[in-house]
Amino acid sequence: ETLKMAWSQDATGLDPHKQTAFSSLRLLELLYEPLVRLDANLEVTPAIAASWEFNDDATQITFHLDPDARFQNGAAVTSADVKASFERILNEETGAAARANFASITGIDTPDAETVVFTMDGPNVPILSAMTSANASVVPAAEIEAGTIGTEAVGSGPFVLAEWVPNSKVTLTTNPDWAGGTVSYDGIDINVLPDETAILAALRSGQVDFALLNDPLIATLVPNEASLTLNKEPVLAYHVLQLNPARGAMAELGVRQAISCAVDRQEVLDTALLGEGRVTGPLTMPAYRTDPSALFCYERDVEKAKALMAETGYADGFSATVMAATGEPPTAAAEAQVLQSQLAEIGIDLTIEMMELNVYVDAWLKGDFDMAVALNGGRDDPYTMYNRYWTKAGNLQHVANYIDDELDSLMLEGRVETDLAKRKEIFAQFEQHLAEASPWVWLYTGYNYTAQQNYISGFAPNAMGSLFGLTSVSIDK
Amino acid sequence: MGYAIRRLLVFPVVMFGVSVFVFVAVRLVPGDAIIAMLGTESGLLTPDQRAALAAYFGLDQNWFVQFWRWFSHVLQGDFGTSTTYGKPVLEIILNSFPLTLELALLSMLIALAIGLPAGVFAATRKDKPADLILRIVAMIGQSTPGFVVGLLAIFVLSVGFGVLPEMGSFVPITEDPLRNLGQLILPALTLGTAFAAAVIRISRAAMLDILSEDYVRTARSKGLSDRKVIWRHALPNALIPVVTLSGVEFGYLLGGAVLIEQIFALPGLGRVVLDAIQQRDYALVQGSVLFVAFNFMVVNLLVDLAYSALDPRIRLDKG
Amino acid sequence: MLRTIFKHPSGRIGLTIIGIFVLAALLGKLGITPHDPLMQDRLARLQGPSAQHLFGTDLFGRDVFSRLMMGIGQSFVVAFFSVAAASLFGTVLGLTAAWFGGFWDGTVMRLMDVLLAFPAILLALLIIAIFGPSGWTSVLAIAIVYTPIFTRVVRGPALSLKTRDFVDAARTFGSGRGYIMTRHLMLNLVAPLSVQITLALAWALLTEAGLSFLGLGTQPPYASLGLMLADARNLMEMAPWLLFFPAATVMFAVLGFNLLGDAMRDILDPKTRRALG
Amino acid sequence: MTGHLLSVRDLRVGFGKVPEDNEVVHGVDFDLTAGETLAIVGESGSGKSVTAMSVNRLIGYSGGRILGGSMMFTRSDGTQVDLAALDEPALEKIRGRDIGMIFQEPMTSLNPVLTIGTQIEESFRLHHGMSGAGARVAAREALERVRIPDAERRLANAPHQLSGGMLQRVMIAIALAAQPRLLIADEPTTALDVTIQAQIMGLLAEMKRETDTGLIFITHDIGLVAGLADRIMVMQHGKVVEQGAIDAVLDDPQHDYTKHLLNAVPHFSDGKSVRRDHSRDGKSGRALDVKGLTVRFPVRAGLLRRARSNVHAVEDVSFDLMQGETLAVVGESGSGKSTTARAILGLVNATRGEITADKTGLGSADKPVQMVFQNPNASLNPRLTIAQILAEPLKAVGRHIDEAARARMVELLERVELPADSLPRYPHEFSGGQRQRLCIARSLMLNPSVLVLDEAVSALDVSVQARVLDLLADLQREFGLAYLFVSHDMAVVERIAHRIAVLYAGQIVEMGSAASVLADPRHSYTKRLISAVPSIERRHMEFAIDTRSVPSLMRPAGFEPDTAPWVEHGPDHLARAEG
Ligand SMILES: Nc1ncnc2c1ncn2[C@@H]1O[C@H](COP(=O)(O)OP(=O)(O)OP(=O)(O)O)[C@@H](O)[C@H]1O
Ligand SMILES: Nc1ncnc2c1ncn2[C@@H]1O[C@H](COP(=O)(O)OP(=O)(O)OP(=O)(O)O)[C@@H](O)[C@H]1O
Ligand SMILES: [Mg+2]
Ligand SMILES: [Mg+2]
Repeated sequence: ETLKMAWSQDATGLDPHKQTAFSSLRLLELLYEPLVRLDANLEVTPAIAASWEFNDDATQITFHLDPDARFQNGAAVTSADVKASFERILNEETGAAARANFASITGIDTPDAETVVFTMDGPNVPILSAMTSANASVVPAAEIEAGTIGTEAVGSGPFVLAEWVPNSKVTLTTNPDWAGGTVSYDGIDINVLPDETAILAALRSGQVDFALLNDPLIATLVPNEASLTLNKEPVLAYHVLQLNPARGAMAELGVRQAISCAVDRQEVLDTALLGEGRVTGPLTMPAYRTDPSALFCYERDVEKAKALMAETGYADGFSATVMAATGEPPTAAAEAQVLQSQLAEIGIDLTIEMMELNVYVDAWLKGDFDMAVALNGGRDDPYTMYNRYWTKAGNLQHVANYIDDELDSLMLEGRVETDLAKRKEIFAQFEQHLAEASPWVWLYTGYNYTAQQNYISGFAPNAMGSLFGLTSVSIDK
Repeated sequence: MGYAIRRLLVFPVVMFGVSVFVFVAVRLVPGDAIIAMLGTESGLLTPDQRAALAAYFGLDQNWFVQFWRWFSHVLQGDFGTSTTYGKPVLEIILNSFPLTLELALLSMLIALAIGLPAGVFAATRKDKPADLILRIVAMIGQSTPGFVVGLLAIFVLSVGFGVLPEMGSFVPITEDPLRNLGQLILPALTLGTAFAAAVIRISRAAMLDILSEDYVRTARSKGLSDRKVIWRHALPNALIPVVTLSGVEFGYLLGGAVLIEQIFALPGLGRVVLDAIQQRDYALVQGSVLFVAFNFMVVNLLVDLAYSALDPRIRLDKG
Repeated sequence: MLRTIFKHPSGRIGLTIIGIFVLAALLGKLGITPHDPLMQDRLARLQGPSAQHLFGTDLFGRDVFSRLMMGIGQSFVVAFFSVAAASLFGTVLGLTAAWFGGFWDGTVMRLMDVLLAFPAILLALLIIAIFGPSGWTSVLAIAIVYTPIFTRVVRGPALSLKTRDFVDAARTFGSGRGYIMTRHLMLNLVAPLSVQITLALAWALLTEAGLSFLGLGTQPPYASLGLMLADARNLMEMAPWLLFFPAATVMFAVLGFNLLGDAMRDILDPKTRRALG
Repeated sequence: MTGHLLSVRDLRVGFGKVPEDNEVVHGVDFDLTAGETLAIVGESGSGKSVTAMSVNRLIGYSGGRILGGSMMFTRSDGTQVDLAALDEPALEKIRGRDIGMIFQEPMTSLNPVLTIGTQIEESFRLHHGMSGAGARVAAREALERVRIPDAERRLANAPHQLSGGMLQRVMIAIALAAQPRLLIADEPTTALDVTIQAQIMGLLAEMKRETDTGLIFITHDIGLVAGLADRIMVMQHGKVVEQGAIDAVLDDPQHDYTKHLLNAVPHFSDGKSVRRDHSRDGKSGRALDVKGLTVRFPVRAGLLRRARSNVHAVEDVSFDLMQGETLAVVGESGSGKSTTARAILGLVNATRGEITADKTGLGSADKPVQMVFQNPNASLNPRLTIAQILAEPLKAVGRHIDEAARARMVELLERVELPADSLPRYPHEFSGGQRQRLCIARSLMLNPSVLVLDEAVSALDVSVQARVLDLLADLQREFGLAYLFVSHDMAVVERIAHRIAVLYAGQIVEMGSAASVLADPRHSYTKRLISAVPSIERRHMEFAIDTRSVPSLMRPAGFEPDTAPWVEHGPDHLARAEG
């Protein structure tokens, strides 16, 4: 019995350390395992590591590996594999995506085959959450040696890659030796259907048991079908209008604030996503989330916006361009258009530039834009999520182009604080300040959608979008 | 024969042109393979990391060196390795080509099977109601965008009838001919009907021209029946423009019908190239464009040869 | 000329359709539409056709009818400019290739072979990726794709015109080649060219729609027929009118050009002209 | 009932949606007995073809309709049917089997994509129930019967591989395959050379002798009629104006139109009626001198398209041309006439030879030699007005179109008898003859001293032809022009030439004064050429069937042919010696 699954984007590679595309991560999470992973409630739970502990000043973390963990080639997962994997990530020649998150690691010790100790250059609590990423997966040391990471997929995860026909299908079989539990079916056949209307059609005709949907407009049609169930899970990724404070009028705090006041976040959400989501401030993770209405100008106030514009000398408005990526997210063009029409009310004349995703990313990374409609990924920890933008040393500071001492110091405080209540307080303050400085206009978070036939049960969605929940699914036709 | 060989001699020239062209064009597109792979995360790379990845993707040299490195391998039959899929480019192309080829053949077959008889029929009923109806249908068929037809077909079938051709993974005809046909019939119909419309119009026009030719009159003066005059004397001549049209169309189809492949989720050559461009998978883009261009030229050559087989007047050596 | 076309039955229908569309396009360009095509009305989102909104409204509450007028304008502009550019370059290249022959002919035709052998949609895709999507990039892309076709359309007849007696006659007087090329060749290429141009317009319209459909053409919030189709795709079930009206519009516009092209062929082709009497 | 094979009464035919309104044949009557040849003559558009095609009812396929009348046809079993009333299936049985047909254009009348063999076999299969090898053998025999050499191989050829003359013989073979009792030949030789025409006529005559076939023969060549027909029927404007036995009509025409036709048509009279208005007395200057003109076209073959051999189109041609003189260049198709003319104008590059034109004479120095082409339709750009066309030569030599230029245009138009208001009009608004006169006017714009006329009147209707020839003679007298007149029509040549040069396979084989060459040809080729020319005087000719083929002009690269020495036969009469 196999689970027939469909998604619209194929994976683009098999190297767990180098792939960052959602489509690749969704696949790699089923094949490889990190030391720890996030469960449905974003709590850190065991994966390869059965348990772990920080030392008192949070400069060292020790993992105890699950003795049953096996790679799909039969070899046991040992501390040597963990060490080799992290060394590979840290090696600059690898070009690993998550290296920056682990740059503070100064030593990896393997007292025995089942224990790994990471030493950091200072207190670092968020590193645990960074370890949950598929980009921190553990791969066999032998495969690293052989240089076959990326061409073969030998992980310790619940599924084994049987076949991958690019752009067409991925065939997975269940890994009988998986230490994490048992899967109640034999494997997954994943089909790539690039058009989401086709996915819906395939669901309707019963060709597909389970599907990943990106487009809220398509997802909202699923509940109309009696035989289908839609799972929607709020996600951490946030839709945002990024302003570039290094450009023209946006250098003015007043202008940025005016923009923030002129945007009706709920209306953008209602139009572009048909209301599928909720308005949010910068902090999207449930544990840190605050009531957004308390943030600066989250109630639309055009008069105030106009006043702010006038104060800064832009009573007559200005023109600027806003860039958005085609189809990424699928609602980007619609968002841009609603924003354009809202900002027109305070005299800002926006030109929309739709770009192919990689052209967009290229311009984004260069900070070469006035404004950008973006869907930025979220993390379960505010520091890991935002240090790249809102610390002075952040490596994407040149994209954000705005920093002040308060943001920087709040971030650094939050980084070393281990007490959850205190951290919440620090980051709430950070959020308030960020919303007021308005370098970006945070809009809302959407959902991750999966649709399934009614005979599928047991899927546990996850705010990170992981499909790991498929391991607990059962098929009762 | 000499003609075919001479035409083949032009192949390398054109192929070299295509190579240079695609090589430069694909590099002029902003964003590179590193960005395609790591997305915004590539902003976090250190300079050393970036250099390591550039070397990995073969982007570390200037264009001339890169070109030579690639082209000299191509000359040895090695099209390189796809940076996205980690497989040899040729393997990926040859995997997706059967589908494209089959789709092209099938839609041609449909187009000719519908178009030729209908065109001939319309010509023999010139200006009668049957002719008018066929002409209108053909006109409309030719004017409707294929992707709209495709979208509607999927929608109507899945909502109205709850059935749908199997989409996504593709079953080769050698494995399971029936399933294979089931997968391809709808897209082939979508492509084929638009093409059939063109065939109707061209064959009708050609037939009308030919029916007023002197040699048709000669055939009639021999006492041949109307049917024989049409099928034996007129049709072979009317085929000539149809062959030209089919050749051009077939050549294009072999390049992959991107939109139709997208809508019907067929992993054909068109999507391979589209995705390769999006992934900045240079080797794959270059390899598949070369492959498609080569096919196009071969098809063109075959059409010209078929042409001269059909029409002994055409002295290919003149070209 | 117009009158002759109007006498031809399919010419009449074609011309009428194109006439209506050109009128709509002009009004759309001048901004004379029932509603502002860019005006968003959140209270009127996704409404079906009604007296207020003849063709309904879209996701943003914009009037589809007005947007169609705007879209026709945009699509026609792209089609016209791209075909104009392609026919211009194609004519110059084809004409000079035919006239000078030899090395220049070889070079031009091989270059055209390269462009032809290059998969058309990919060529367009690459050009758009390089220059960024916009109406003008679409013009460039479509023009480059069509140039080889025009070059061939011109070169063939030009080669045979070159050997016609009136060209020989001109040579016996000592007429210059510039004069012969423009006077004797160009003037006589008008017929095949104008047929090809009308047909290419139909094609360009479809290509523009296809490119915009892939998100590679006209940029929002402006409308083009293909973009409207693309936007309608995911709303096909919720708001079928969003797909229906633009699709019908594309169909009719293409139909109009095709009919016109057919009529031109009949009228300009001496063979059928004889039959028409 | 009479013993007529075909008896047509009051045949009326119309075209179009309402054929009654567009009647083109208005009540034609004629009879034909077996073994008899009826010639139908008349000017273009008089309804000859329509009448013929009505007989086997092919007219329906070109949009015509029989509006009235009867066509009683006697079948082989003696029964009579009215062809006008038969339905299509019955007609299919009659066509081919009972009534065969041969058309004017052999090049287009055979299916280009089917082999000759297939097309001949078809008749045998259809009418004799043959199949396979039997049909093939029959087809070969049929080809042999029409004297096509190497018949076996020819069966596998496609039509384009055969010459026009051969194709017309194939057409005859096809028509004869079914042994029809009535054969209709619609201008079967108009598109062909005189020598080939003679072959075709010979074949038809032979066939008539052997079988008892009735023949309807359509032509506008009265000379041909005289040689072949038993009876003649003259048509004008869709009506029969005169018909009767051949001698009666030709010798004593009754109707005005018949008289006009007999007068207008140039007929050949063995050099008796040549022009005598110019003599080489040394008074007039030399207008053109051609010495050793040789033109070779490389034939490229092989992979590298190297010139392995040459077509020796023109070989060592020398002649001179005096002011006020006409030199006619004659010869069969492919003999190099046009190439010579074009080489003189510089339209093809001469391999060797010297061409000197007189620039000091009466003409302007700009372009002393001008040319008039065969087809007036093709040599006028259809998209230019007459004014633009006439201005072209002036512009080409860098002159402005001023009042003087305009005056010259008007003057020349008047001179060639075209209305002065023609200037803003387009060529298609003129008839063929008028267009040719336009071409002549254009060629005179630069005041040339020499006019090269390449088949300048061949495309014109006979009566129009006569007028253009008269015009040319007048212009010559008036301006002292020298003409190089290229033609294959001996009757026309006789009327316009002072001197004649006979070209054969690229070489001049005989040259001299027109009277002498035409009356007393010395070279065997010239003799053959002249004996093949039909004329009113030559009644009931014995057309000989001569299947000698033209020698190939293709020679390996580097080949230099010998030329036979000249032999003098009179004061102004040279011919090549023959081995
Ligand atoms: N298919 C047709 N449709 C309309 N009119 C026609 C058609 N065929 C012939 N005619 C007209 O009928 C008349 C007689 O034509 P026909 O071909 O019989 O002339 P003809 O005597 O054979 O001339 P020619 O010597 O040029 O062959 C002409 O006026 C011609 O225009
Ligand atoms: N451009 C060319 N290339 C090669 N061969 C040529 C070319 N032009 C003429 N010939 C050959 O030269 C020979 C003489 O041709 P030309 O046209 O001078 O004959 P012609 O006497 O005018 O015949 P016609 O009576 O048919 O006009 C022919 O064998 C012809 O095939
Ligand atoms: Mg006739
Ligand atoms: Mg000639």
